[in-house]
Amino acid sequence: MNPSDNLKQIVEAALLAAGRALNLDALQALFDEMERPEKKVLRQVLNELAEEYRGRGIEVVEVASGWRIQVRKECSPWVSRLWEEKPGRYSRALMETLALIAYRQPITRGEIEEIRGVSVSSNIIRTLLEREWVRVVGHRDVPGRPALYGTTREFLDYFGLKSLDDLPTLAELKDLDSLDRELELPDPDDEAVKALDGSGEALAAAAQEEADNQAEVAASLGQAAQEIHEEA
Amino acid sequence: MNPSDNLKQIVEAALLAAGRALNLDALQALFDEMERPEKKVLRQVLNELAEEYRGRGIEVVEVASGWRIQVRKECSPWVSRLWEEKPGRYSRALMETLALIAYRQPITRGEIEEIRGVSVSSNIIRTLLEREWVRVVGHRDVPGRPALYGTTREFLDYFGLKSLDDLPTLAELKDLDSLDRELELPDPDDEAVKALDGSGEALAAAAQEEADNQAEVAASLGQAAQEIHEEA
Amino acid sequence: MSEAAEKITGEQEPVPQQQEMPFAVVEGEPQYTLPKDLYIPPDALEVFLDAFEGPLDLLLYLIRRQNLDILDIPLAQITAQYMEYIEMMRELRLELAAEYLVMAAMLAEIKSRMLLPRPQEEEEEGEDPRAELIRRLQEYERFKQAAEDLHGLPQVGRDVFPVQVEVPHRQVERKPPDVDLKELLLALRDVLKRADMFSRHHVTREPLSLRERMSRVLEAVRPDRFTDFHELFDITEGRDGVVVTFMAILELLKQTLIEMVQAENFGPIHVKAATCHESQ
Repeated sequence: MNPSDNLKQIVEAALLAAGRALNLDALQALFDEMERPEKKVLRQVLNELAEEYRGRGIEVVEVASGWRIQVRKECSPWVSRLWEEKPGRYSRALMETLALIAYRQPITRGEIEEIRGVSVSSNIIRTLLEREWVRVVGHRDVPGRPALYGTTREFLDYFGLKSLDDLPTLAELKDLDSLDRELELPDPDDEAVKALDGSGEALAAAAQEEADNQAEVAASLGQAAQEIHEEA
Repeated sequence: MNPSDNLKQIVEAALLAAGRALNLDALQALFDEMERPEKKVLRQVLNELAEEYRGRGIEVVEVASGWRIQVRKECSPWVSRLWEEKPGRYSRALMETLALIAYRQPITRGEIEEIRGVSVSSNIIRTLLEREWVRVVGHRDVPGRPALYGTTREFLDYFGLKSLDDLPTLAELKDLDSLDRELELPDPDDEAVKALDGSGEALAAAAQEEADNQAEVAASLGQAAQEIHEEA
Repeated sequence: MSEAAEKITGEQEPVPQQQEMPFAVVEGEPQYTLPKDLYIPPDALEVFLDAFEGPLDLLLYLIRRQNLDILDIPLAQITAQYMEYIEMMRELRLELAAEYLVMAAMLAEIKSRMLLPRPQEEEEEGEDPRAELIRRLQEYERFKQAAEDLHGLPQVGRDVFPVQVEVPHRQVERKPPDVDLKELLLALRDVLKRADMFSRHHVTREPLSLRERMSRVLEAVRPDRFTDFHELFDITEGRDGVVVTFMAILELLKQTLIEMVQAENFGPIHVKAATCHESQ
């Protein structure tokens, strides 16, 4: 390969391989004295390269320490993803905190700490707020007016839930087997029924009783609500 | 910037910026799900790039861990002057050991020594492991449970190979049948045999004696070798 | 029998007194001194210092130097030359790997077997004493070649160079971890187990939508101004939705998280978040 014929290729290759900017002296130093191109020739070559890169993903720029080839701004949103960090895992403490907020909302940090038996770091709360899975829904009217946390629509969307009722009840959670079964099958409504089916006579009876209670409460409240409705 | 219009620019910029080979999955991961190009489209783009780079100082090559852009061999005399230090040459012992691991994997150090006829220094194995060209892939189920070595993807990448199938073909062993034929005839070079053919009992006795000598020498040499070996 | 050989074999525990051994036996004559017309090229000593990768490599060199095929090894000649080299290395006090001596022994043994009239049974087996050596030489030569081929491949940093360009407008996002619903539920189960919450019946039966609604109502009301009671209901949700909202309001009242005010009988009901009783 004759360097004068392929000056442009050599300059391009050197700039790409160097991983840093090269000034004209550094580019000249690539060549033997006999074949060393003049600086104005190198400058010309660099301009030609810059011209050829028009409309490409890279560009030749002159910076303080010389010339370098870099990714064009237009491409950087995509190229930047090369360095996107692999998401890690959330800590157990965070998961427990999130679960308690989901099941016991509105709830204060102190109440979460009481149930978990350990303190909840501010980091965890901040992470959950930043992720927009929880939000402050109010303040408890006690000294210090601690924030009350609740879950968000984003939380439901992320976990593919229509409403919090799609989550298994605590009773179902207690039974590990039914939980496992439930999580393998997508339909939570069916599963809740199955869980009841599977847990024996006593539980079925208890559930029935509970259902009756709920129905009663609902009925009386319903009446109240009906009145409101009519009023509206 | 619309990614579908500028797919080639993005792919080129990513390969140049990554500083390592990128496979099709990694290239796809640069794009949002909605705009993600199919693998065959990416393959097409890579081929187009390779075509455009013809006659340039760089080239697109496919290696074991994906596609990468590298400075062409033709430019290396100039480009290599960017670095003061020249890359070290690897010793023949190291290259032979590496070749045996590449072609005969999985293989133990003892098996390498048997074929090479000399011991393999721990240094060589360590260097190969440190360079991540070889790794321990298991242990042979014999006394001592020696490590079995195999080559890595880094090995293939370093030598610009897509897979082990791309290794240069190993020479075939010559048929030993021709050796049997040769046996029918006395070895013309062997003076002793010639002498034996032409002479009587006395010569035969002399030959016998010579053979005995040789056997004794062999025995003592063997023992000496053994001692040196043990001493080492 | 040679003097040197006698000396070695005569000892109980033969010590390698190798400098007195014949370095070669040529046509039955042991040789003690290096012939002046040895086939050693002038730079051979240099070559010896670092060029050979063991006895097989040395033998290959000796064979190839004469343009011979491995299959036609002139054993006597090669053996003699091999011994000469070994002797020379010893004289130069080069550190001699044990493998070289083992090979010397092997060559001597093969040679002696070839000198012997082959017994009948061995003839039938048809095993050339050289066969094993030839096999090893061939095998070694293949990999010696393979190593050279490998060395000839383009190597990163020697023949080809990696490229790396800057991304000046790098915008790296940190992706949040993914969470599986199951992980969330398992975490809850564990924390509740620890807190023994399962034992509390009213907790286990509470519909979760009520709690969700409590959050929503609480968010809708402000501590600094009143919200119309009706605004808390979304009649498009239908009867069930209204009931749940109502229950949520009752529960919030019970927990004193909200306050309700009715200025006059049948007047509009107003709701606000519990007033601030700052202790500070």
